[in-house]
Amino acid sequence: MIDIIETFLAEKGIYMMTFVLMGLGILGMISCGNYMKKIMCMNIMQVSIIFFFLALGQKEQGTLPVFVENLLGADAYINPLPHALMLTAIVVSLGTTGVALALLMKIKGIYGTIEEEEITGEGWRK
Amino acid sequence: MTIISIRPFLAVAVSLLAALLILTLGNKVKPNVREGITLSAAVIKAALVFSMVPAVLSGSEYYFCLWEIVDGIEFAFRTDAAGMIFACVASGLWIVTSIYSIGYMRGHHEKNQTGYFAAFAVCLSSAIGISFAANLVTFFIFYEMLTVATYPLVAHYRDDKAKASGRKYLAYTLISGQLFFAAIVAVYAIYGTCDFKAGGFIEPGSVSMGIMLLLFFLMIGGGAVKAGVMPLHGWLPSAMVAPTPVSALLHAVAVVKAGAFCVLRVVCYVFGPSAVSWCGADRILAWFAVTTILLSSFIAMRKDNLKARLAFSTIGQLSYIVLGISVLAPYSIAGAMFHIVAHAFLKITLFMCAGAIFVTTHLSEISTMGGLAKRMPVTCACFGLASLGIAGLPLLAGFVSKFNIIRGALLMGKPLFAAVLVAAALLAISYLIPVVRIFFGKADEAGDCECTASGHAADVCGGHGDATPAMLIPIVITAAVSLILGIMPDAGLHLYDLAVMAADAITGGGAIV
Amino acid sequence: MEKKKIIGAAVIILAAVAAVIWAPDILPAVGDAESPVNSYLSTYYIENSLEDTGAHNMVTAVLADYRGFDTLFETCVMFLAGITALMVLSSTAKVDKSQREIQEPYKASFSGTVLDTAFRVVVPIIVIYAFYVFAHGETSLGGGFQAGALLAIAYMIDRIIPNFNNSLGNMTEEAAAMTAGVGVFIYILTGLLPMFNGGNFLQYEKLPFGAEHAAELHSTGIIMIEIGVVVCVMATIINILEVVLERTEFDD
Amino acid sequence: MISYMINHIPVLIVIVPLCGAVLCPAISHFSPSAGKRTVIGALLAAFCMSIIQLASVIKAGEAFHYWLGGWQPPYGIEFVIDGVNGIIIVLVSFIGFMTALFSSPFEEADKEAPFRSAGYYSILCFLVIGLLGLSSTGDAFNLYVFMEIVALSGYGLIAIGEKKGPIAAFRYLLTGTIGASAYLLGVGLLYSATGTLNMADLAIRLREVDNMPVIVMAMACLIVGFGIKMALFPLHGWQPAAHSYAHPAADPMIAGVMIKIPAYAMFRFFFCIFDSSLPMMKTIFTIIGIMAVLGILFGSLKALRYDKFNKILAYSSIGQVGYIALGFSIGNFYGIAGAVLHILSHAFMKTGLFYTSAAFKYRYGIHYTDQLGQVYRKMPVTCGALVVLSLSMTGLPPFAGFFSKWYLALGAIQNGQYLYVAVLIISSLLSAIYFFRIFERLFMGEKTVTEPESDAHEGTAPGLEVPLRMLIPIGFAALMVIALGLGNSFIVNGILKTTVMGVL
Repeated sequence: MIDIIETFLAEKGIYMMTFVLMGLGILGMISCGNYMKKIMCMNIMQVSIIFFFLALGQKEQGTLPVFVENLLGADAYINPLPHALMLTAIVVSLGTTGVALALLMKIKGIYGTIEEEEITGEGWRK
Repeated sequence: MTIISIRPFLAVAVSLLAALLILTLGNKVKPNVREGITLSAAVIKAALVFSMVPAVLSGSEYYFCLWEIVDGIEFAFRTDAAGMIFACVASGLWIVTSIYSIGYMRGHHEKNQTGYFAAFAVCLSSAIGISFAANLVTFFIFYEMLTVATYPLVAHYRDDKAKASGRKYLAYTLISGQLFFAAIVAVYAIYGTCDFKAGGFIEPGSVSMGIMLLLFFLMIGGGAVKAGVMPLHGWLPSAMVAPTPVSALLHAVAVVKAGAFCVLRVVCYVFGPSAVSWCGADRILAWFAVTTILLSSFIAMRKDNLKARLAFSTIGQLSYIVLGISVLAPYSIAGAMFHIVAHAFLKITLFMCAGAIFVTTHLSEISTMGGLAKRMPVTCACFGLASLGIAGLPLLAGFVSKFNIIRGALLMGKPLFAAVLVAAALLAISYLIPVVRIFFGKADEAGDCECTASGHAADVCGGHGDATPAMLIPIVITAAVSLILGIMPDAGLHLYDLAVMAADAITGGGAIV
Repeated sequence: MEKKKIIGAAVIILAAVAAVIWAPDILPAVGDAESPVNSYLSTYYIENSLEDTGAHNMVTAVLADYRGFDTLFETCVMFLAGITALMVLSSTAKVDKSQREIQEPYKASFSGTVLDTAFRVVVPIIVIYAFYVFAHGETSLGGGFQAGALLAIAYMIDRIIPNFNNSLGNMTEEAAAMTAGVGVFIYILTGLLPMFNGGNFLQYEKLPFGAEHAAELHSTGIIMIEIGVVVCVMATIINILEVVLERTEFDD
Repeated sequence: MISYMINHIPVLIVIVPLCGAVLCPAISHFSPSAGKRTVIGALLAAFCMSIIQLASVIKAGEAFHYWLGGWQPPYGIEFVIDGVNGIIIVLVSFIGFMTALFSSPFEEADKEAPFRSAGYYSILCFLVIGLLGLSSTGDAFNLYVFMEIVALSGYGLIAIGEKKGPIAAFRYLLTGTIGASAYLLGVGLLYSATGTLNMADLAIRLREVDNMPVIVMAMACLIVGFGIKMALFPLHGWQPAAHSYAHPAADPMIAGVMIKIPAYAMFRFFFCIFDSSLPMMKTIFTIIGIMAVLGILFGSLKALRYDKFNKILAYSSIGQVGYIALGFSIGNFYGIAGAVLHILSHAFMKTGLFYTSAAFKYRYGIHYTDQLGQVYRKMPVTCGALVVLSLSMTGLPPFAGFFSKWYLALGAIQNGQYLYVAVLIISSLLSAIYFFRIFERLFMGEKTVTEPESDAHEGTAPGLEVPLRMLIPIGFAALMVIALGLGNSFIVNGILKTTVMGVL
């Protein structure tokens, strides 16, 4: 029994964790009232996707995808593609976060607060 | 024989061009130039249309295809006999109405004349487009153009009343137009063609009866709204707030006739008599028409406003056309088509008279018009003549058409419809002749006190002469034409021959059993 | 509110667990060398990238060469983020510099001798390390993004730690944005050069330089775009830093 | 040389504006207005090239592949230009160029702060670049990068708009990031099943995958991702505020084009990549159809409630995007042709309407439709364009909106989906209500605005209602709506038929 759970966790557990992270991120983005917290939750969500891709690229007994002398063969290295993709994704999420923080400063400047309820309370819909 | 010629398209385009010119030059040029554009476009258009009559009479058709407007359907014009009739009427009357409009608008110092003349030109363009359209899609394009172009005319005065009637007009026409659209799409999806064909392209039994009825009524709804068939007539009386030339256009030339023409196209050129009678739609349509004829006549009797009375008369008269078509006999179809002509000339005379009276004396209620004939003899005489024509007295245009419809109904073994038509003629007499009587009666006979109270007594009774020539000449022309057409239906453009030709083509020469 | 959040989180965790348990075969097992992910493109890259591109680091090979076009736009994202932050905050007034003098009671905590000395030692090391990382991008771990970030950190330390108005260098936010743009342009130029030599966009082996092996040209190309990336990333981070710094009041 | 250039056109269309965008800040440092001119010139060049590209694609009769970096796909990234995206690229670059031209009176180069205009132009140009790349690319991950370029520049342009702009932009940022992440997750799932990212390769390798749940999950993620980006009904939350408070000059691009191109990308995924003969595709299409129907009704009904011009237009966009999704869910040739035609025609209509809205703002500061009374006397061309564009939105012939509706209805009836036809009709009527209400206020309302101070807008030449640089785009939008309406069969027959039939 424990073996089964162990293999399961070893093989699929990481996916479970990425899904949990993603769900929590989205939940936080929806339920948090503070814009700063929303940004943090957004980052959690983005990180979960990155984990997901990296988990896909793992290989048993594979090493870093940097050539080492005398070590040849596709099995020896882990998949470089997800890493390359995720570098891009990280940079993109960095850019998004930067813009989000700038927006937040602007919002703070206009409204004096970054609590959603105080900003979008009365008079917003008009 | 089919003649490839750009003339049908030019006839459509010329007034569209005029509208563009008027809109762009608009306020920058003098009114004379603007109206010169209108008039010259009208004359060119009429010349183009009339020049095609002889060839059509000899059995050929002009055809012009621009390009594919949607996948599989061409943006094409074809001048068959039925379309020719409507085009002749519309383009001929545009000249008359233009002259009249100039007189009316100037006499009344109307605002926004640029928009008015432009919209008018677009309306006429769409009317010709409707008559020459070779297929349903082309037809629908011009039909909706007409709807939109008429809206600014209906709401011309821009006050709350005009806005309300504009909204009402749009509600009726847009809804029916969209349903018409759905039906066109469905017909194209089922039959793979949209080209008008005399006798229809829909085979009886090709779809189940329920679906065919549904398609038929979705399509006919588009026409029936514009033709004012009850219970879809609501917009027509409220559109009365518009200036009188607009009413004349609405009720005589373009809009309602386009509706009647739409009914004709749908019944005779899309479904065809056999499919229509197979699914029983003709009877339903006929009964709607009969109800409309009778009810509208009764309502008309109770209206004191001259234009309102004429409006309800229009509703009734148009249902003659619908009834004539739905009887499905060759005679009645020919009669219905000729009624498009006859009613156009008669009703435009009546409306122009009403407008002339309004501009000259500022009277709009019948009860205040006692003794008007003394001041405006010519106008009142023409009004009387046209009233008799509407009632269907022999030697006037209305008689020819009604006689044919009745003959068709009798031949088809539907004496009830014939009886209704006769009764309706009597009703028409009973609501129009009293007006004439008031005109020619004494001033104090009806509502002299109101006349004084309303402050127009001096105008009416003082006698400052008849309407201005710009209004009077068109009235006399149309009255004369309706007289001539009554005596010699084939005079001039051979419109009666065209109607008979078209009816023959639709029914294949014999009566449908 | 808090209770709702906890319930929501619990639901999500349970749903994720349930989904993975209920449909275990949806995704390949972690570390499975036979899965489509690890056998198709992966094998090609591992086996051919050294020969194709001359880069020892396969991730760099994929990032800068096979998918160099992605990376161009990744750099653009950086540039765009900087310029957007600048535009968003440009209408907010900057804090007056004369008021930036740190008041007496706080002075000790902001500019102590230890901090001042430490930064003088650390900054050169960081800069050297940045060049090392940049140069090593191809052969082992490293690359333009990291190097750019390190350079920006050096600038940042220089900008923040000593007294505000006497840091070594001071780029304005606009100058930083322009520099970032020039960095991207270097990248684009590297891509455009092969087109004058009959190649496609970013086809490094058609770079108009004399070289014996295609792999050398690939290395040159990768180095060139890395320079662009370094410039862009550094300038963008400086850009965002300046934008924020100029508008932040330190009294709260 | 010329034929050599033609080979590189797919990438040059993206790269030439990119050069303009990245150099614009630096150039404007030396000469304030030169940066602006660089961007406008680069976009004009992109437009010209896109026309050449479309012509050569039509002439060749087959898709055009461009291998970036010379790497053969699936190892490298490729651009694939076929008839459908060829014409969409023409659309994007044309509207991009027009919008850049249109913006120039709003962003006059200021000697004091040269960067403001340069930054605006740079971001706007990036928006166009992102959209161009989004429609050209043949690689699923590259599409994500372009999607983020579009999104980031969108955030910027929304945030520098009206006072509520930053909030609208922030909300869009949160939602948009969820959308992008959902898309990325979807691509990840497809990648996990096939091991490739190239779209054509994905299509081939997905045929061999018998792991249905992963495909379904990927589809769900993609629907959410594209749905958020194109503001499809239950995922539209960010859109109304974003479209109403964005920078007035960039709003036409944001509202007109930015939400359409993800719709095209969705088309590519669901028709070119997934095997449309799979049994569950029918369910997926039904779900998209339900979203579309609800969106059409919701958008049209909601638009009735507002007086703010941009709000009306924004909600009507939700409905119009529903039309496009409806076309995809119909799924036969006419449905897709209608959807693609609607992408084109609605892009011109919405862009044009936002142009007119911005022109009203520019001249009189009008935001609400009840302030429009009698404005047409002073701004005849703008109001004429407004009439044409609104009638087209209502779906009245002979304008473009009618014909896309025609194809959609035809496709729906051929498939027996009569409900869709009913929805199309209802939506047309509802939009007739709010557009004719605008007409009523414009032509029959009381005059409320007063002429602004004469020195407020120096750019306006005497005798013109707004500067020529604004008038030209307005006029072109109206003309294109007419031209696209009358000439739709050239697009449907000449371009879409071969491509779409090949897909189906």
